[in-house]
Amino acid sequence: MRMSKHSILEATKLKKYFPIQTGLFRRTVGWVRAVDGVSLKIYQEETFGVVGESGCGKSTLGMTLLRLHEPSGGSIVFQGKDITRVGFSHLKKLRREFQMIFQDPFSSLNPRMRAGSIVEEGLRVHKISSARQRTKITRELLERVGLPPGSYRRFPHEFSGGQRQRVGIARALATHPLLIVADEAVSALDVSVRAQMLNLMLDLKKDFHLTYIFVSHDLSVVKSICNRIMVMYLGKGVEMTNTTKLFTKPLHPYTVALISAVPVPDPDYLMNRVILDGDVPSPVNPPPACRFHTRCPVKQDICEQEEPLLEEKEPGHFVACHYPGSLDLLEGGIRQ
Amino acid sequence: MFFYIARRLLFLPLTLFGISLIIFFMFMRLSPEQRVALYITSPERLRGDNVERLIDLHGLRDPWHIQYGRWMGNVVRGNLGWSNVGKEPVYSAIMRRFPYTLELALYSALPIIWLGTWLGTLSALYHNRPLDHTLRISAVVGWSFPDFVFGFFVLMIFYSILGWFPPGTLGAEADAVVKSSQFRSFTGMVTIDSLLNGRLDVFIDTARRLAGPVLTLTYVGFAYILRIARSSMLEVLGREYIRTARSKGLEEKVVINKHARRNAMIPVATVSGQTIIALLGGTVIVETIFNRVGIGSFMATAAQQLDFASVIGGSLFFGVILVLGNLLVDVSYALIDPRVRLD
Amino acid sequence: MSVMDNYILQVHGLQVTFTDIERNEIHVVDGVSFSIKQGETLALVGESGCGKSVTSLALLRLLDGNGRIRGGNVLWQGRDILSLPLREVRSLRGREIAMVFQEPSSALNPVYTIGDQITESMLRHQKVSPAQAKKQAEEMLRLVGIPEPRKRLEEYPHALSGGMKQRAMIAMALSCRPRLLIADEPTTSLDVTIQAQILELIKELQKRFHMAILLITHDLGIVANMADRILIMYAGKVVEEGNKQDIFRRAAHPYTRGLLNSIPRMDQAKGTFASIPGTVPDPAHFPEGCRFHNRCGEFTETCLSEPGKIHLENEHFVLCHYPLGQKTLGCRAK
Amino acid sequence: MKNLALIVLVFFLITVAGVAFAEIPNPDTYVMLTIAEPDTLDPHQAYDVASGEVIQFVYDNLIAYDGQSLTDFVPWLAMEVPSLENELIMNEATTYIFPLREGVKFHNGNELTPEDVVYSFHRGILADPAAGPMWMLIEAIFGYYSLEDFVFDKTGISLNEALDPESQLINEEYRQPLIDFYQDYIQPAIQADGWDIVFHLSRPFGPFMSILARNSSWAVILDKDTSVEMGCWDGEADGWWEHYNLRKEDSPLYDQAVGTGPFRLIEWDRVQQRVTLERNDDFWGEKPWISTAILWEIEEWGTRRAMLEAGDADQIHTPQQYYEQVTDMPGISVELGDFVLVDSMQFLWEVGPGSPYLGSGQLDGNGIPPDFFSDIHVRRAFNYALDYDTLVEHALGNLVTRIPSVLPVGFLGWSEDQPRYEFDMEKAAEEFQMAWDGELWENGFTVSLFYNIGNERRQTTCEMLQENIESINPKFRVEVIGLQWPTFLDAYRNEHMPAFIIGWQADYADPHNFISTYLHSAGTFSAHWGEPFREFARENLDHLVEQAVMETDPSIRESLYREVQDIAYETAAFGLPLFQPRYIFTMRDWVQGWTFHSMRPGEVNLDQVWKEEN
Amino acid sequence: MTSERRQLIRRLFLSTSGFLGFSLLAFFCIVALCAPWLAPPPAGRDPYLMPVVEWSPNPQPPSSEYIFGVAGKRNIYYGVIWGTRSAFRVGITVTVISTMFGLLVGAVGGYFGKIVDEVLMRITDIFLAIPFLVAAVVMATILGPGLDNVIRALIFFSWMFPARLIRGNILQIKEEQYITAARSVGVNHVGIIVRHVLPNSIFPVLIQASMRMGSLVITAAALSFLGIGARENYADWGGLLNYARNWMLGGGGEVLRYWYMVVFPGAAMVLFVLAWNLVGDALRDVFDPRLKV
Repeated sequence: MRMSKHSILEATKLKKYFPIQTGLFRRTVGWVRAVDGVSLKIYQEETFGVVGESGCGKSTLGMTLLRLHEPSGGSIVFQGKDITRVGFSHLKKLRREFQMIFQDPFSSLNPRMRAGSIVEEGLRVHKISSARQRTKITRELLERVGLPPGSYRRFPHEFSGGQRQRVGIARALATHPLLIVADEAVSALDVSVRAQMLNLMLDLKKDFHLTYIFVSHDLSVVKSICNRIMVMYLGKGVEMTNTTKLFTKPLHPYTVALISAVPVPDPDYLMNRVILDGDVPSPVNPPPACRFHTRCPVKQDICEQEEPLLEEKEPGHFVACHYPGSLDLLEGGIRQ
Repeated sequence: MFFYIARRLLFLPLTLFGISLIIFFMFMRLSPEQRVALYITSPERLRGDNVERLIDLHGLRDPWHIQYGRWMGNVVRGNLGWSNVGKEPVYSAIMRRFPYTLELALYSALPIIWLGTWLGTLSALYHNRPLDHTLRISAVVGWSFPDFVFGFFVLMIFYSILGWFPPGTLGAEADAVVKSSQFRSFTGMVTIDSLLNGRLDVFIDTARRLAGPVLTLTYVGFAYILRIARSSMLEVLGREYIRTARSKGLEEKVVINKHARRNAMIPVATVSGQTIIALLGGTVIVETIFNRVGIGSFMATAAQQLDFASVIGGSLFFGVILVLGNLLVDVSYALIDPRVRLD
Repeated sequence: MSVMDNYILQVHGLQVTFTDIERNEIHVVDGVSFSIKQGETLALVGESGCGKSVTSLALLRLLDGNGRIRGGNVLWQGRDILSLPLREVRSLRGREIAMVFQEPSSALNPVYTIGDQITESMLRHQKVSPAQAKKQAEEMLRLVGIPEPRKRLEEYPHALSGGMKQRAMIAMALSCRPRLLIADEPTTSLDVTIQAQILELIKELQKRFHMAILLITHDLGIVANMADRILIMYAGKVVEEGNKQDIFRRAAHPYTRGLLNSIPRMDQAKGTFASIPGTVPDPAHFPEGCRFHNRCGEFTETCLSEPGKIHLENEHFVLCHYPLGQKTLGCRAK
Repeated sequence: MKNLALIVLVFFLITVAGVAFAEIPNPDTYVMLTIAEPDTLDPHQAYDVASGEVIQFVYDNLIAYDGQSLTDFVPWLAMEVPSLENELIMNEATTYIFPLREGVKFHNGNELTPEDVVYSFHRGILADPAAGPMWMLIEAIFGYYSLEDFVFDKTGISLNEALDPESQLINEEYRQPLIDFYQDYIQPAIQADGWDIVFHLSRPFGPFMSILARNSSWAVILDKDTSVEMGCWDGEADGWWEHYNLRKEDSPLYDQAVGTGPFRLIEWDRVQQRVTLERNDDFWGEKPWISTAILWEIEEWGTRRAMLEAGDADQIHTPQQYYEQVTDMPGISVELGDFVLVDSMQFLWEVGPGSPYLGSGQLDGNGIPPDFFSDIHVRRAFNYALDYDTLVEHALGNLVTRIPSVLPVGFLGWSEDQPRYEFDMEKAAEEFQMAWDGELWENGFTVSLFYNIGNERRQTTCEMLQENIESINPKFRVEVIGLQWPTFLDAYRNEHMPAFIIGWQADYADPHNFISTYLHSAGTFSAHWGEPFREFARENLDHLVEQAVMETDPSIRESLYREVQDIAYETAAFGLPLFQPRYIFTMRDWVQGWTFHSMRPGEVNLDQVWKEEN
Repeated sequence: MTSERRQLIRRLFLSTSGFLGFSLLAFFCIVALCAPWLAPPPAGRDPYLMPVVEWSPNPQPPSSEYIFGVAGKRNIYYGVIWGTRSAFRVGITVTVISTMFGLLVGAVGGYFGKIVDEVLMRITDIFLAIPFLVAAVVMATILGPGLDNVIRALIFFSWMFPARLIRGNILQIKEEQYITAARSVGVNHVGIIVRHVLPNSIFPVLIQASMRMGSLVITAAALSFLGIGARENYADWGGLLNYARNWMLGGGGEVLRYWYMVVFPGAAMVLFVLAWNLVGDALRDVFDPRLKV
């Protein structure tokens, strides 16, 4: 895999807290720490995966990176420029450069707009080309993402789920962005269609020289298309490395549990499942120190007292754990 | 919950202040001559500089902020002013009329809610069948009837022809009983007080007079509840937990009455609460037609005669009722539906 | 038909139609047949709109409003559920056949406590006092791994997490010790780690109660993990039926193959995916003839006619004019 | 749910079951349904029919009208009616003496004394509430229109400015002059001489006796002790101003009444809008038949009517336009009578500045100039254009009596053969042609005629004028506009309406009350008709009006009033004289002893009626 | 037009209530449009002011000349015909303007949230806290009689209802992903409200508007009934009913003697209101997503 080492997006200690307001004067009494100090670097033309369970903050992270949420702390640098606090007009220009593909093909398309207008909207807003030209570009784009001719004038409800997602992809591509955040882009699709979509995204990546941030809960999907992956747990990145390493030699016990929990469609595959106890704690009051300690099968005393930092334990392999590698993926047992 | 209530109550003065400002500025559009017309009721009073003297006496020519300040000052001292329409202080004028309106609203709410819910549920259970269509159309027809037209039909049939439901609040004799010293007032609502006092004759008299307005309000009003009950029931019937209940092998009666109805009644309960509140402010026409004492007809008369003190006092009173009533509805909503948390 | 006695449930030629707003009849389930043995897990696999959920609901005549069963029979221990009086069907529901649904948060009635909802079916089907029922319910909750069961009994569904709700649903379904559990996508709305917990739980309980499970899912990973036998549904029809090995190793229907190939797999390297072209058909417009013909790589003119059911081996059936060869698919067992 | 159904059913049965009434329900109670409840029960504040209706039966006056007469009086609380003959009127009719009846008791048992009478009049005059009735006595006795004018004229102090909102003196300097004012002018004017009450008028005043007669609430007798106890003026010179011009709600007599009259006040229920009176069994005169009287405001005509029909009411107020509805009601008797109310259309010789009702404000067909009606031909043309016969007979069902001028039928100066304009479209056209030097005929005009909303009689009149005038010349446009009373009042006060119909109800039975109101340059109405009219009046009318009121000889007074009316006719000075409406008195036919008096406030003589089946 | 839309419209017209409602509405439209031919006004007069046809104040039963009878010196038929226009005018003007204003307030509040929303909603609450009819009575009295003033008063006190509704809808729609999507391509606030939010929240508002249309006509009539509505003799059903008000219980032994005074204008009004309510009902059935099968 050829990979240029230019970073396109860099986030440092990025935070996004949502206030919890209550009481007489709607004072903020607490925060939902959806993203709590995440640092990452994304290189040009790579596919970066963010995985985690629901509520871990992965979608918020994606949105915050694109300034669809205002970050509560930290900084975002896009192509060398700090965009953490840029104003609306500047941001509007930037919006051409990074785009998003959404999860739900039903709610992500305005039901009262024709597919053509939806895709064209970005062009229109950024006043790219003439009206006639825009229509032409849009028609081509719709064709490129594999939609039948005549789609331009159709409404979203006239498409199947997969086709809608193609419209969503066309919309994201319209302004020729550099970076696309795909938030659970294929989760809602049927298995047979999901594969088509992943293929399409890979094709487009090549054609348009795209960089993807691929947010998903589905490890198998992430594994199959990402170069590097970050695993998130309760608003924090707990492990980040390239795909092969992550799946062959995960260091964080959570990653191990996560990988082992995914059912493999092979009747002979021997499962060594690490079944975690309990539920994901609430991000309002995350457990102190290591946030995973309440469910960790290899927890030690220090885990309750000190927060492990995301450190480069091996070259290119970051992990936030006091005892990295103590849980083995293949045997599911504790490695002494 | 506590904070929710406290917060809402905190906004009450603000709301009242806003109401007073709106009404005040509406009245300020009027010339002093127009506003003094309340006291100049006949041409004979136009003599000499009477109009000017009255304007002076009531300070109607002062700058608006002085007039507002004066009014506010009185309110702060607990004095809502003099109601020329009620012929007594605004506060007592309202307080003495309110029980009658409350009584009417409550008795009307009863059949409105009961009929509306029952027929609405029926309609939902017979979705798209003739019964459903019949019920809905007849409800919409009722909903489309102006209350004054229907009220007159009721008077025509039930008083003029049948002699059953006389107009008014209380007959002279019953009134004398109520005013006598032996009659103890507990609630101010004659139907209840008369029973508590064991005076069935008074109860019958007042109940007969209530029947007409109640009938009118019921026919004109039950459609709304019916519609809510119907669509809410339909929605609930399509919910998964209904399927769960069926999959447990429960009898259809249990499924409908226990699992569906309780959930379907949540929006109905809210709307019912709002209906009672709306009825309190919506009895104007019916009270006028049936010549009933009440705050609605009082307010309408006051408004027509441009009695500033009564209008603003009454509006503030309604403001309080509305805010507290809605608060009550919200709180009870939270009690019915365990999912709702007020904060 | 093989040994009758072993099968607790037999479905023959089930036909279900729905009426749409325009009053057109839509055949969502078209001649589905299968049977379930005592204690086994039968997986009903398919993509959205293929009719798998409708099939499961039709078994207990739970279709609502505009769904109609137009044909076939469902034999529960020899008696046809479809022709029984509804009263008797009701006494089957929950007692002999129980169900678990996909979305625990909407399948539980929000205004009644967990305890209330669990005891309800016990009180309906068993001669127990409310106090006994409550005790049993507590026991059930403990069994499904809910901590502090006594406290949970008094709680409303919204106070529980998704995983806990699904556990409660399972406790509810199993409270009368049914002989068949119909689990309709029981873990789809849950996170992977929770999904793993629930699947383990179901397996464990199945052993414990020795019940049969009809597992409805679209996730072949779960199927590989749980099922004994597998039914693949496509567009209202069962296109392939067989045991786990038959399906995963020797899939004969092009659709089954396509499906298997298009899953991104944890145990495979990345790259492009073999996908099935086209889209999942809408129930209102199922294609004529072989319903897969417009997406099938092996399409010929013959496919425009209805294919017949072909018996390949043992219990391996396929509905295809040109079943794929019995070459074993890639096996990389570890 | 089932219980609820049961409750509803029981409720229904009970209500339905309670139906039955006797032949004459409550034979001792008289229920009169009115359209207004009293404004106040303080006799010195009350100036409306509903209040007067109660006050006349609770309190007593010194004298009363003799039967139906408007000019003859009989003794009431006074033992004798003063006259020149019995020398109780003296000093060129400036001194009136009323010997007081003895042994009369107030409702609370107090004895009536001369002091009470003097106190009553003093209190009223000193109170002179804004827009109250006391101007009548002040004018009659002192020749001023208000106490304020009186005080200012004598002391140079303006009461309004000398008093703060709490009616306290702003400056102590004013105290002594005001005390002196009372002692110098008010006290001597009305005095008790033993059991004689003596009034000293500043000049002869023809209507004086009518102002005092029964039915005039402002001249009733209060009980001093009780009043002082309640918190009224204490009768002392010092501090009288604290009771001057009170708001009506601040008067202690607002809702209480202790008099000597045939009925005592039981209750004024302001919620039910109902006054309940009870027979005064200690009444000094002829005691009423009925024991209880209920005066009940029911605004809705249909309800009133239905209650009468059902026998729940004995008498109801009937608006003219519903006459047809009561004429053939079984068990109902209907009487007609003329109250002294006069409707007329008034023209403003000059409309005040800023009027929004002039259209273009020019004689261009789209409006009128402000002084449109200052042209005598316009006024005459309007007079000719009204088809009185059709109006009276057809549109108003003979429920009005046409009057030639401003005086009600039977008043001194009223005459059947007073010249009047007759309906004549040709003459109307002629006059229009002459008006404004022909310019009017050439260009046309658009004029608005106004009435107060709710008065169908006046509305119909306007509409008839509209029909007729528009038919004279297609360029003539007439709009008929009804205004709500507050707006009407505003427009009236600001002299915005070029022509409008309004009525005047007699305060007392004397022509002065009408002539001065309509035809004096300072009259209540006429002062608002613009400077051109006032000028005209000052030159031609004022001296006649002033002379007439001071004249004691009725025949001279009559000729003076005839002269005034003639001038008004010639010049069509004040607009269109219209009519005196007739009242419809609707009662059950079991009502006996009902009689009519045109000056009586209210519609029933409660002290004389009884109920008995014919 | 797509087939789905065509189906939608077919369902709208073919449902019992939709069919009834739309036919009634069409009938009223025709009457309103053809008023000058159905009931020719006297030349040169304002056609909305019912001309006097009879000087007697007594009502007259239907005759060949006045087929609905005479009330208040006016031809009831004339009033009913021209009153159709008044009803449309009141209903449509008030509904359109108050809905527009309500949309603005609701949209701004709902979309921007926080303090803007708080302030706007508090103001809305204040207006809602004054009972509608009382508020309308006060305002109409202050402005004086006249249909225009009635319209003003009704607008002034009815914009809150659509505002509330639209705000609720927007709060819901704001959570939809296509809003985020629009933001992500750089659409500004106005664009989002106008192109994305409003088109998707407009249907409930339309349904409400059609329902409100009926109740507004009733309220306007109630104002006329209280004597503060349209000017006297203005062709307006409420005014005609107001004539009837004092005759309904009249008629000696025959209670129904003056039936024509109520029946014709009353029927016109009930049917008109019914038409809008039925249309609203049908719209709701078709568009209410909760009731989709």
